Amino acid sequence: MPLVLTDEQEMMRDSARGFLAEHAPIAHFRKIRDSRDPLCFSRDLWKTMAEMGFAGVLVPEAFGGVGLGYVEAGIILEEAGRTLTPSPMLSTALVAVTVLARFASEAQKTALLPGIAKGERIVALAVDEGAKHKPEGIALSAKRAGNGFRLDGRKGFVLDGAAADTLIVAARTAGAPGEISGITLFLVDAKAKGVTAEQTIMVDNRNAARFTFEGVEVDGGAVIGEVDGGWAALEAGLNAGRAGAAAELVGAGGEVFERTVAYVRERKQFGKLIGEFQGLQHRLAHLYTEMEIARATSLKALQMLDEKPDAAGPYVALAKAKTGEIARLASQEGVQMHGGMGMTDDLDFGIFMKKIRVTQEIFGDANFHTDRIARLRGY
Amino acid sequence: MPLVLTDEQEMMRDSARGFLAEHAPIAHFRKIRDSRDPLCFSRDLWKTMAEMGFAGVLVPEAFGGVGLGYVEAGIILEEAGRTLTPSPMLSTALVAVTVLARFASEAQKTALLPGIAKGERIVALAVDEGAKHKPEGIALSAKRAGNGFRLDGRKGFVLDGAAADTLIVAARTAGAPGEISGITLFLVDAKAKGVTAEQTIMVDNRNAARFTFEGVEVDGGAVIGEVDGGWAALEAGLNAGRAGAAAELVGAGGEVFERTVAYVRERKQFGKLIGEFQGLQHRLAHLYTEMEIARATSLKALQMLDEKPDAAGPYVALAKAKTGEIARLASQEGVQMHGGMGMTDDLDFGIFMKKIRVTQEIFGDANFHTDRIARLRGY
Amino acid sequence: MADLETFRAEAGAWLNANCPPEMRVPFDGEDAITWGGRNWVFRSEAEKVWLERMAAKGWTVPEWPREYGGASLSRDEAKVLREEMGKRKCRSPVESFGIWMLGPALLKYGSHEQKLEHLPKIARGEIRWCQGYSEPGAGSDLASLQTKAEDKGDHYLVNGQKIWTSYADKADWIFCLVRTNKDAPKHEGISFLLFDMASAGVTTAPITLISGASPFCQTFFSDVKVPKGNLVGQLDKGWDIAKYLLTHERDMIGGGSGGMFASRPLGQIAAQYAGQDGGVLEDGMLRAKIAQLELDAWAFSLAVDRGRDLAKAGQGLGAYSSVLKYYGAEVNKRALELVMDSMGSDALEWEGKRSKEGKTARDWLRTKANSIEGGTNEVQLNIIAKRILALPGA
Amino acid sequence: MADLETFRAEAGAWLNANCPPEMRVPFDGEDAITWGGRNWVFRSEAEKVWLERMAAKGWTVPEWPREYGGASLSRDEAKVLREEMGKRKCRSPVESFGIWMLGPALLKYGSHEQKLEHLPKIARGEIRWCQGYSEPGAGSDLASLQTKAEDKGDHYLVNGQKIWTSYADKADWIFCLVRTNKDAPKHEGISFLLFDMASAGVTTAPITLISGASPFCQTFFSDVKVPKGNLVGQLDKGWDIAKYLLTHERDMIGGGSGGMFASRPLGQIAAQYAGQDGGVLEDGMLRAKIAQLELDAWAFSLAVDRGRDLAKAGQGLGAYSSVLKYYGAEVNKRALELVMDSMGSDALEWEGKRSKEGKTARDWLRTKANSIEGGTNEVQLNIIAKRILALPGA
Repeated sequence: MPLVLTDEQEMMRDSARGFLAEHAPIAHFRKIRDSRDPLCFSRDLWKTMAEMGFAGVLVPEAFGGVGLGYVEAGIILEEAGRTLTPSPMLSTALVAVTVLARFASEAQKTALLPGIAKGERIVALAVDEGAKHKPEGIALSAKRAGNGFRLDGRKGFVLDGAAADTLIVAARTAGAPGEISGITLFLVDAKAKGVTAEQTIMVDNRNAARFTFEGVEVDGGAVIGEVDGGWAALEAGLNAGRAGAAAELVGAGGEVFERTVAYVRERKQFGKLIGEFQGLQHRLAHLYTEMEIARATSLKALQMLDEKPDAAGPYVALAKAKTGEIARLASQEGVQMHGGMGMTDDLDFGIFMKKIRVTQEIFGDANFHTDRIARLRGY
Repeated sequence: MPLVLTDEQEMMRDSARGFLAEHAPIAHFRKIRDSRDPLCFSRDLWKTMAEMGFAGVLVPEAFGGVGLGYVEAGIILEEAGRTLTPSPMLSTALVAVTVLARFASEAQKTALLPGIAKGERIVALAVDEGAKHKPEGIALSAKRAGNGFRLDGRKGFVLDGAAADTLIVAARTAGAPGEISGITLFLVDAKAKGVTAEQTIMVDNRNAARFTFEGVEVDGGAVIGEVDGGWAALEAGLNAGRAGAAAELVGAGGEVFERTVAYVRERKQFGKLIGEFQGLQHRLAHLYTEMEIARATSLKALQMLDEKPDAAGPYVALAKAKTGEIARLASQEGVQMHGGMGMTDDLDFGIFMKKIRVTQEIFGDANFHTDRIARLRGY
Repeated sequence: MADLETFRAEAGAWLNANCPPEMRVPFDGEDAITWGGRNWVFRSEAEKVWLERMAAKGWTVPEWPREYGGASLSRDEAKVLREEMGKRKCRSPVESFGIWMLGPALLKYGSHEQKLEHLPKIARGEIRWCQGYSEPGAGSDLASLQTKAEDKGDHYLVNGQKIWTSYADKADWIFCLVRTNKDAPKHEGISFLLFDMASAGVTTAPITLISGASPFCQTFFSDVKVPKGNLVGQLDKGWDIAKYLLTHERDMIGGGSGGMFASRPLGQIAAQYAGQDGGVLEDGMLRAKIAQLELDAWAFSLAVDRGRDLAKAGQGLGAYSSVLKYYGAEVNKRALELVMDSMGSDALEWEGKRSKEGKTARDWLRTKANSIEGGTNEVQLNIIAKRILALPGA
Repeated sequence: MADLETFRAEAGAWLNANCPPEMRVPFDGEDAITWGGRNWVFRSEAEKVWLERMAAKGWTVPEWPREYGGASLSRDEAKVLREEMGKRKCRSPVESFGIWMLGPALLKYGSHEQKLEHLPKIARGEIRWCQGYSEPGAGSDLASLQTKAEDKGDHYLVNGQKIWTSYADKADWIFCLVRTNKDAPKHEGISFLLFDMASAGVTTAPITLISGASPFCQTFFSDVKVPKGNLVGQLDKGWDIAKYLLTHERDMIGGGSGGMFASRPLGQIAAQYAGQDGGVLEDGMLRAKIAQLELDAWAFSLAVDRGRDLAKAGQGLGAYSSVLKYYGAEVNKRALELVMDSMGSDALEWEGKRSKEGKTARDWLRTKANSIEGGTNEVQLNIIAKRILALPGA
């Protein structure tokens, strides 16, 4: 597969860009943020995005979706990264749909996917229990009880957790924290007895929550796939989320970069346009180079998820690591080259910096993924 | 102690600089190198340096030396780094003298130190057995035999090994490789039966050798300090060598830096002096900053060796790590900013790059010492 | 030396007797500092008494001459006083731009009358000053400032706009760079003026930063009348004073304390949040970055010491402060990035008690200004290239 | 596609029948390459036969037209041929600057007569070419070259000096940039000239590099007479040809093969020399640097792929080659630094069998030229700033 977008994909990008520019520019994000909306996104906007086919981009047509691939999902997220559009796209349309469409039973799919595609149902994955991403470290226990299971434990940094109707909870049914076997995925109603959510207001105003599970009872039908064998589904969901986050980082980093280039072409200091100073020119040329390289990793990871999902892991790790570091560099250079103005909330650079900081942390930061690749390579 | 040289130390620096400029400019190094002199340094020059008090700078006056400190030894090595003067200063006047003056018996001192101070005796430390520095990894065995010991094993990268009259051999008398107890230091005649030296021609034309010890017999008087308790003496010797190497790196890096600044002030490209390009200006200003910081670490390490030798370890590690990295950066920028000419043997930049590469490797590179500090700090 | 020890004993005894116990607790944040000024509301009787006693003793500005509110202490005596205060954890009785910046400038450039008028009030914490330097079109290129002061016979008429004025909305007076000659080369038509922020025509508007804080203001001057006696130094020669103060400011931001860095060792933070395995951090990549940063920060602190010692030995370079300002800012920024990396999602919380209202994240964002305020990194590198390396056209 | 598979079968059968077994062993270094030329000494009969057979088939330059010594293969056919040769480990029959650089330039800019005269000899490995571009005063700033060619009626008279001429001491002919109009702006008075290195007035002197090798020469021209028919393209318009070739050269050095990097995975090298502990490298700092480099190198190889795919899709940017050249050089330099770090003192040996005469160290030093040759990194960044980012004054 050539590392370029097809004509159809280019059209989709143009259409997504047009839609988001009209319906969800950064002013929309500011409005949500400044109104202290507890949802942290607009349900109306999300329904309109669903009508555009965004919510159901990965949902098979049989379940009411448009049945496209990860490259298309990445295109939407890249554009949403440019406009900082708040939505449950990453949690629901990528992570949850991946887990459900590939690993859930027909009954589970029928129950959940159509609602997701319509933008009516929010589904969040509850995986991490510590401050750093460590999916094999799951300790939240699920013990057999009657026909079902009983869940006890805690989860944190659950994206869109405070808005979720349904949770996919990664629990330990066997083994010990640190082992990848013995993990089972459960569908849990966010309003079920024993589930307590505490919304956490994040740096980038992202919807997230911590959860406590105390004697939460679910029946056997809540299990996704096999008991003790949830790791593959979990990794698939996480990889979808990581590749989606990488695309979002390419979008946000690219937007910051382009705005910064435009700024140095206009801003004068010492009687010169600051873009004339070779010190800045070389840093921007370096950043452009890194951005292009990051972009290649992101597109490759998305293509791999479409073509060879089981071999995609290392490519996704590469993309998440590289886009996170480079978007971070872009946001830092953006603030620095704007000087004091870059430090103000009036300009958008601080908002991009915050969004990029959170997005790079989601489902493993650059250190996590770099370490992972080193281990895969045996050193 | 203020982090500046005293007036006496300043005078010593000027005198060392004058001496080396006259007797051992880089042309001297080239002559030794191009003549393929097997010693890799000039015995005559070393005797003259001894007359200047360089060889005996750390040797107590009672044993024929001048009894100065590490700051003074560092001053000489920094200047020698500028002129790339080949000499056994580091191996003999710093490492060996430190071990002997602080840990040897009166008889051993009397036998060895005066000859060292006169520039007549070369003493080399044989410590590493693998390609990377790992002093606790010593496996070369010393087993009790009669009144003495029998040594079997190998050593590599022994500085001035091919010229040495006497070796200080770090051997294992107890415990296993990886343990710091059970190490004993022995004085071994380089011509003793069972000792085989293989000279290794190094990138920077440094005198070095690999050694094989096969059933080498030494008597009890060959032990420096206590049996099994040689670690403290070994570390002291290594720290002297590391701090000395750091000073040499400051000298070599500083020389490269100054020559590069001079060059960009004169060289024209695109109708401008290349020093006018802000891209280069900022890189040179950054390098200057790093050089100043490296210089502070080197001076501090030397002062600590003089004032609180037992607490000097971390400061020495910091200096060796920082000066190695920054001198390396200086040599890289030096070559790059000189363009194609920097790649030729006609200019000296390649020679500096090689010398710096070897010197940063001696007694632990930046990775080794950084890791060490992290472990000392408990992470 | 005997005198010094005598002084140490006396100072210690006085502090024991006069420093209220409530003032012997370390500050728990910028909010607890006593800034003083006309509108200052003391948060406790102890805070008020402590300031009054120290001011009466001349010890709020111990090295300033007695006649201007100080105690005429020698540098060594002042150091002893700081040490004795440190031992007892005595809080600083008052901090201000007046003490840090205007005072030193007036002592060097002001007239006797100006010193008599302003310095004692600074020493007693009665007047709070702010600094009017940057302008919207003149950030790094400070000398291109446009705020003008016209000579109207008995007064100057000031019109223009400043930005990044720290706490302008809380300050009583401003020391301000203004253009008094628009025909001269840009560095030569600038003057250094003092005036009351309560003057007619002065307004301020706070700027919200990305950290959510608003320590800075935009400040507008519309036909502000300033008495001619408020000019410091010579007309059109204010740039010299500005440069003197900028070097001063760089020292404060870049070196001095060694920067803010992280509140506790990074390795410890990372071990707590990201886990240890056999005595080393589980996350090997994070560990390597932390170790490199800690090395650089430590090496930097030695360079700060060396800079101070060089200056004492008379071998100091004027531009050395740029070296420290530049590197200190970078180290500080890297340190807080690594704190964020170490603390993961816990550091990403912006509100709520658990995160102390997002303290870590706000500290992180705050550091981004380190390489902008007091002269950007780019300006520091230019200064090094020009003044130390003497590169052409720099 | 059916045709392609037919071609594949035929090519495979021909290679089986015609490629001598000795020529099916991979090169063990630059020294084993067949460069050809008047003075070439074949090291074996197989080497000679292999070149003759391939040249007769037109397959030394398969995409060139038949009349100029090629086989008029399509791009896809040529790719199939490379694949089939790769499968059989067939060595390249001949490599040269003539094939890589002059050939493409002549095909685009040369006259029919020039093509007929020079291309078949290149294809048969009979004439070895070198490139006369850089001059002592014109390194990065190539267009400021001073070597001049004066019009003497029936010939040009060439005087001047070139530097960094690869293998000039072994080459038969040179393609050379010369100034033919000293009054025109510097890019507009340059012409592209071909001449025999055996001409009277041409001398060469090898340059010893820091790696000890001497692949480059200084080349001197003193009253060299060059027939007027040896001008390629229009008089004074040689800069266009030079630019075309420079882009070509950048692709070769920076991207394409993905650079030389290390000969085997860095992690393996480090594990062998520096030790493993529980499946991870003992030296955590080295491990982190290696992992970062490997990530960057992998990401870079994807960017190379993407650059190729963009070009195919007609979305390529001319300056993209600068992006790849710049980053490829940096990755390569970092890789060899890490090889040196990993191998410690073993890599520091400069002579002797154990180190293969210092191969690692010489490779390491060789990479330092990556960011200089074919346009320095600084020039590549300038190109990106100007052509892609459209920054002012770039």
